Amino acid sequence: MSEKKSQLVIDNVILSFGGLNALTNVSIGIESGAITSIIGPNGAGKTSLLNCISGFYKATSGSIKFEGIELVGKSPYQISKLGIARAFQNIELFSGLSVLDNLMLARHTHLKYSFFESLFFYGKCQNQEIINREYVEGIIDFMELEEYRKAVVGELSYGIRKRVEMARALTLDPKLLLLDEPMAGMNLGEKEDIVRFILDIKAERDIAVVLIEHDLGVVMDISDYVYVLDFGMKIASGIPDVVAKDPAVITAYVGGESLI
Amino acid sequence: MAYFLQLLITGISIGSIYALAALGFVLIYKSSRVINFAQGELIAIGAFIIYALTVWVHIPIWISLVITILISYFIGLGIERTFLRPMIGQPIISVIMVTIGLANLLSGLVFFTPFGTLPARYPDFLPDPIRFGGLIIKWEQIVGILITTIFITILMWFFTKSTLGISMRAVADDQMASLSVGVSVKKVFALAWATAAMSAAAAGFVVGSLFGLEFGSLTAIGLRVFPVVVLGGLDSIAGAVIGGIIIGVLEQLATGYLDGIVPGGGTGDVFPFVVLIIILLIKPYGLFGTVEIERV
Amino acid sequence: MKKLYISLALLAALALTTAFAQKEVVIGWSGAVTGPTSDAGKYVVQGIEDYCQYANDENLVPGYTIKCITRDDEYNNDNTLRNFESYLDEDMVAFIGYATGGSLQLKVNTTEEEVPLMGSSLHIGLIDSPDNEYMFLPITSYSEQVLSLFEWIAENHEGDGAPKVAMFVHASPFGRAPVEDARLAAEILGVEIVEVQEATKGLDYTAMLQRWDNAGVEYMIGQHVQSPIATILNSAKDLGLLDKIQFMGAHYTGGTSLITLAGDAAENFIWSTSFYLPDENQPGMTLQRTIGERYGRNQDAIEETNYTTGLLQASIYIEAARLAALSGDVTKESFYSALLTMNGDNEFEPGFSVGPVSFSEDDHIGVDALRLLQVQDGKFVAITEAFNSATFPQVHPPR
Amino acid sequence: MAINRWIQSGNYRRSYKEDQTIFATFSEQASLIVFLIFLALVPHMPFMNRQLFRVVDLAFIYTIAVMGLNIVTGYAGQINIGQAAFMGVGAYAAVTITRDIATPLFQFGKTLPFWYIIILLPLSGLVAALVGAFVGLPSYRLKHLYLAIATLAFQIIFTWGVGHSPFLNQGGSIRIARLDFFGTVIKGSKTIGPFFYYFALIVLIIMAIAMRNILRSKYGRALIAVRDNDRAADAMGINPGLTKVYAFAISGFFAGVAGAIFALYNGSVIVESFSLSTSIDFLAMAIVGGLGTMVGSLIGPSFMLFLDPFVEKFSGFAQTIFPSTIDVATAMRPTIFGLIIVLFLIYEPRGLANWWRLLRQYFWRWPFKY
Repeated sequence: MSEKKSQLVIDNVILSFGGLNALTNVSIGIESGAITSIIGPNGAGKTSLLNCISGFYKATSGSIKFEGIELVGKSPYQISKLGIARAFQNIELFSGLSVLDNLMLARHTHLKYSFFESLFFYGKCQNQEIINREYVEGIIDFMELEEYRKAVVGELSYGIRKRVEMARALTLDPKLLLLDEPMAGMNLGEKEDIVRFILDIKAERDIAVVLIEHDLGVVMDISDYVYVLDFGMKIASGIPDVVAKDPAVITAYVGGESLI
Repeated sequence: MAYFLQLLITGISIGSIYALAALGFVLIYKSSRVINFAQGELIAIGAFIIYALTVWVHIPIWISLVITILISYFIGLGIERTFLRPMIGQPIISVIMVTIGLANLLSGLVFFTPFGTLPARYPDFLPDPIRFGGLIIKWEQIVGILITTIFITILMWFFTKSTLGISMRAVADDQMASLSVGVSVKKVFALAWATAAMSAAAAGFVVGSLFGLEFGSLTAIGLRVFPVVVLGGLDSIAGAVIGGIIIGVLEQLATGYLDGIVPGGGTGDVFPFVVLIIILLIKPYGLFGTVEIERV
Repeated sequence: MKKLYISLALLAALALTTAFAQKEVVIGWSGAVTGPTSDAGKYVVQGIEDYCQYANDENLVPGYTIKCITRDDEYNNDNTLRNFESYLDEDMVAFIGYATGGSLQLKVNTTEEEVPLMGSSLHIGLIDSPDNEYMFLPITSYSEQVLSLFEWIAENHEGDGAPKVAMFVHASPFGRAPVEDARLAAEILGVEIVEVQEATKGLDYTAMLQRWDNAGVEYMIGQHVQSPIATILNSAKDLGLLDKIQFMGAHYTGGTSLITLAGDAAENFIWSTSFYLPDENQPGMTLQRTIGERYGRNQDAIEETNYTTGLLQASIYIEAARLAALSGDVTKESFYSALLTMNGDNEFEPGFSVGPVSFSEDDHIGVDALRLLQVQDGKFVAITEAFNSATFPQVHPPR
Repeated sequence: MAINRWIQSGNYRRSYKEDQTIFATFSEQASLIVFLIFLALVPHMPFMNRQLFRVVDLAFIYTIAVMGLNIVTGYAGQINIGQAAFMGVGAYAAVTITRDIATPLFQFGKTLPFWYIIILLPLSGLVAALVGAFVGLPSYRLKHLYLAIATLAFQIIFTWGVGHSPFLNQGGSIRIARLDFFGTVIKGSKTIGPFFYYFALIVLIIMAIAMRNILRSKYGRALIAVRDNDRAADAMGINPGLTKVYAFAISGFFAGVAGAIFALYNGSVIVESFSLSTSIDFLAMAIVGGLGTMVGSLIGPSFMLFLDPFVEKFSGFAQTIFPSTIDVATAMRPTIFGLIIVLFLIYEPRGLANWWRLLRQYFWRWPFKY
């Protein structure tokens, strides 16, 4: 794949914690409108990489460019405003709020009214709230969360919360969606739902998806491109069929999960 | 020069009191992330029990000290069991506010005893101050520094050698992981409070023997602990000790040199808190505090 | 028939109660029975309650019952104001204040409500304009007390050069009250104020004392309460400074408690006050003992200077009530004018203090004279006759 | 079936706009109006005396400050141990602006005109808001509990600073003139009590509406987001540092307005009114009312202030049981207030507001039991 066309370019990123490298010279390109998967054994640095992209960690060196804009040194909220959304591995919802409020929060930057207008909650402020509420309702329909709309998130089941987490990332109206193990701990039926959502996201909304997932079956099925990390280093990349046969990848997984 | 040295000596001796008080504070924070606003009241209660045992029951003061430290152990356990244990699982800020309520409650209870208004002193139990070259060192100051040293040595030994101590460190590092290897987190919290009460009682003894037992001044130390722990780092035992001594010395130097310049003086009261703000702005996790890395 | 008897009996009862119902004079007090400074406040309130009881028992104001309402305010202004308002609901004729801060804040209210306030605070600013018509001080102000100490220094100073004085004051309006006047007086008297130190919440006074020693301070004047002064004296003793620095203080620094707290470190301490001491053979002190014993106070209270404060405050108001009763009904208007006529023949001599109590339009200070006392062999002994500070009117002309 | 907007049961909303309403039913709206009418009539009740006016007026003023505290502590999750100091900033701003700027500029005599007060309140609020934002600044770098310590430091530095500032009369009382309400000078407790009852109540209602609106807008949601999960908030495009800073600013504004009314009410300002213990009292009021609830900040202060005289009476009674050497009155207040804080946190962490919620739900479900 040509790196020039890439939406997100990760170039020679090193991330170290007190001398210990979590990521070493990782270079990755992510194409717009495609599903890119990052796989690797536990502790390979997948989540660290996502953290670097979304700004929770600051890469020690190297550069991460999104549509030509340097992300290293930016805070998560700034990166989120550029159009990168993130669904977390360990659900990071606002557990005291309803599903609706969780999603409305993701519209924060899209709600264009000033603090003083909010004091009166009339006119522009009210209209903005209604317009964005309609958008959120669209996402609720899309992610099939209608019945949970007013439920407090903390009281929902794990599978539903995972789905809310994804819905919230989607509500940000991103150009790039980072999904960190969206299917972890789910049963087969729930996994199928999520896979369907991911494919729909790509097809209907034209959003590029970066997927971290342990279920290699799913990864090989839906990914357009796969990167493999081990011990913080990129050991392989390519279309799923090529990666699956890569000897380096097989070695990395021996003793861990078997390939397919 | 003698003046400076004298300020230094007083500063170190006051600093060692702060260190003792901060020690318990840090232990509680380290194990449960709770900021304890009742540390000052614990100090006062310890100091009063020693007085009661010495003056009313006529037990020699050193034995009173030991007995009081033992009693404080149970006071700490009791407080944890009654007020903190029901709060496990609640948001941290609620737990912190429980300690604010606890501070109120304890000071109320103190007023049910004669100590609320009684400005008392321990009977003299140490010889006259040592004087040389214009310097005056009180025995109480030496005793204070000694007690702090002993306390810290025991704690250091406890944390590195004993199983319980190691499990406390484990809990401080990672509560979930410790639970999974069978460490009782509840026991560790209880122990943290017990130790905090014990070190507070020791601090109370030193304050009492140096400056008398006035409830207001004793509880005021509870507030001085904040600059100390912010300087040292909220979760560092070494930080509590070094921070305590630095704040003690700074406070004395401020009183010694700035009060003459600033109209009205009283800079010793506010200087530690100015230091606190500056540290928060330039080195938020203190000298020895752990910079928190967040996992998402 | 039965009904008639009952109604007659009822009528009689009604008539009896009206005939014997004494009219009430309500005096309100709000102060710190608890909280900061309560070690003084709790004796003040005992003094007030006891004197009221005494006045009723002895029928000092014929035809009237004195009702002294005392409530704790924990040294909190909001509580003081609340208590003040609640006493207004009970038709209070006069208010006894306590804290300096609260009394300063009440100045506006006294003018608006036309209720006199006299309290434990001796801040001269209380009776300065504006809003000073209803403000009174029972005895000489802090300023005058401190100035009298400056005068003593100027007179008794030995050695060359200007005497060097450090002031140690409470970090509040109470402590700061005499500072301005002291600075002016020091200039007139040729005394040098090296520094004015506000009390810290810190524990240790050695740094302060040594700084003073380095600066050549020879006198310390305290405007605070007893316990920190005692701590300073003890530290000074440890540092061997008792011979180098003469320690002195205004009204609230002295008294028996100081000697109890400081022990022999209190020796030579000089105290400026208008009060007699419990061990002096004065009519007021005999009365204090009688009242204290009659109402079951313990020895501590009977010998407390602040108990005297309470007795004096209550006695002044009750005397004013008596004067008002002589010329008609006791209302807040008649009470106030009676208070202002407490001079000349009407001068009041309760015997608690070194001079008679007198008030007039221009004079809102009750006892105008004061004495200096010094601790000698563990007892306060008068070292001057009763006098007035000569410098005070110069630096603080009546406004 | 026709929709009955008077009861909650079976009542469905048909547009998103309807869903934004504060009141679920007309009955709630109606009961609020009845309650407000009741509040408006209270000053004319025969039982109202000066002391009660004092308690109620102060409750209204404190409620404004506690609403602010609830925004920063209850909603944004930042412990603030310096709310009394912020209130002090507002009070001193009101007094000094009047003394040094307005009086020379507008040639005020012995009284202040009412229009000036209308300007003075938000102005004092703004000054306190600026100071609040400044104190909140460390939150750009700090997380968790360090900010609580910063507010404590601010409280202590404030008290010390005022005490050492001749400009502020070293904390001694500074007068502010009484106001002239269209020809009536508001002075003496007979008029001050009722006037400030209405005045503080109206300001309180305006502030409460503003707070309600903030809370249902994106700015309010952002506060809760930062409290619940500041990492996720960050990922949602919300700047957590800025959010905390403006939470402190809003909180400061509320405290500042409360402080200005407090100054006008007392006719003078003295530093002792804004001590650490007042700050802790505010926290207690917020906790007892219910942190993070609108109703809580309205109930808490009144509850605590009305409780106070009862504690006083009760300790008088308790003194007769205890030996006279023990000062029961001193002991009672902190003990009871401490106990209330602790018990509420342990057994009813959602505060009195939760009782209110349960009551409300009962009516919601009416006529059904559940």
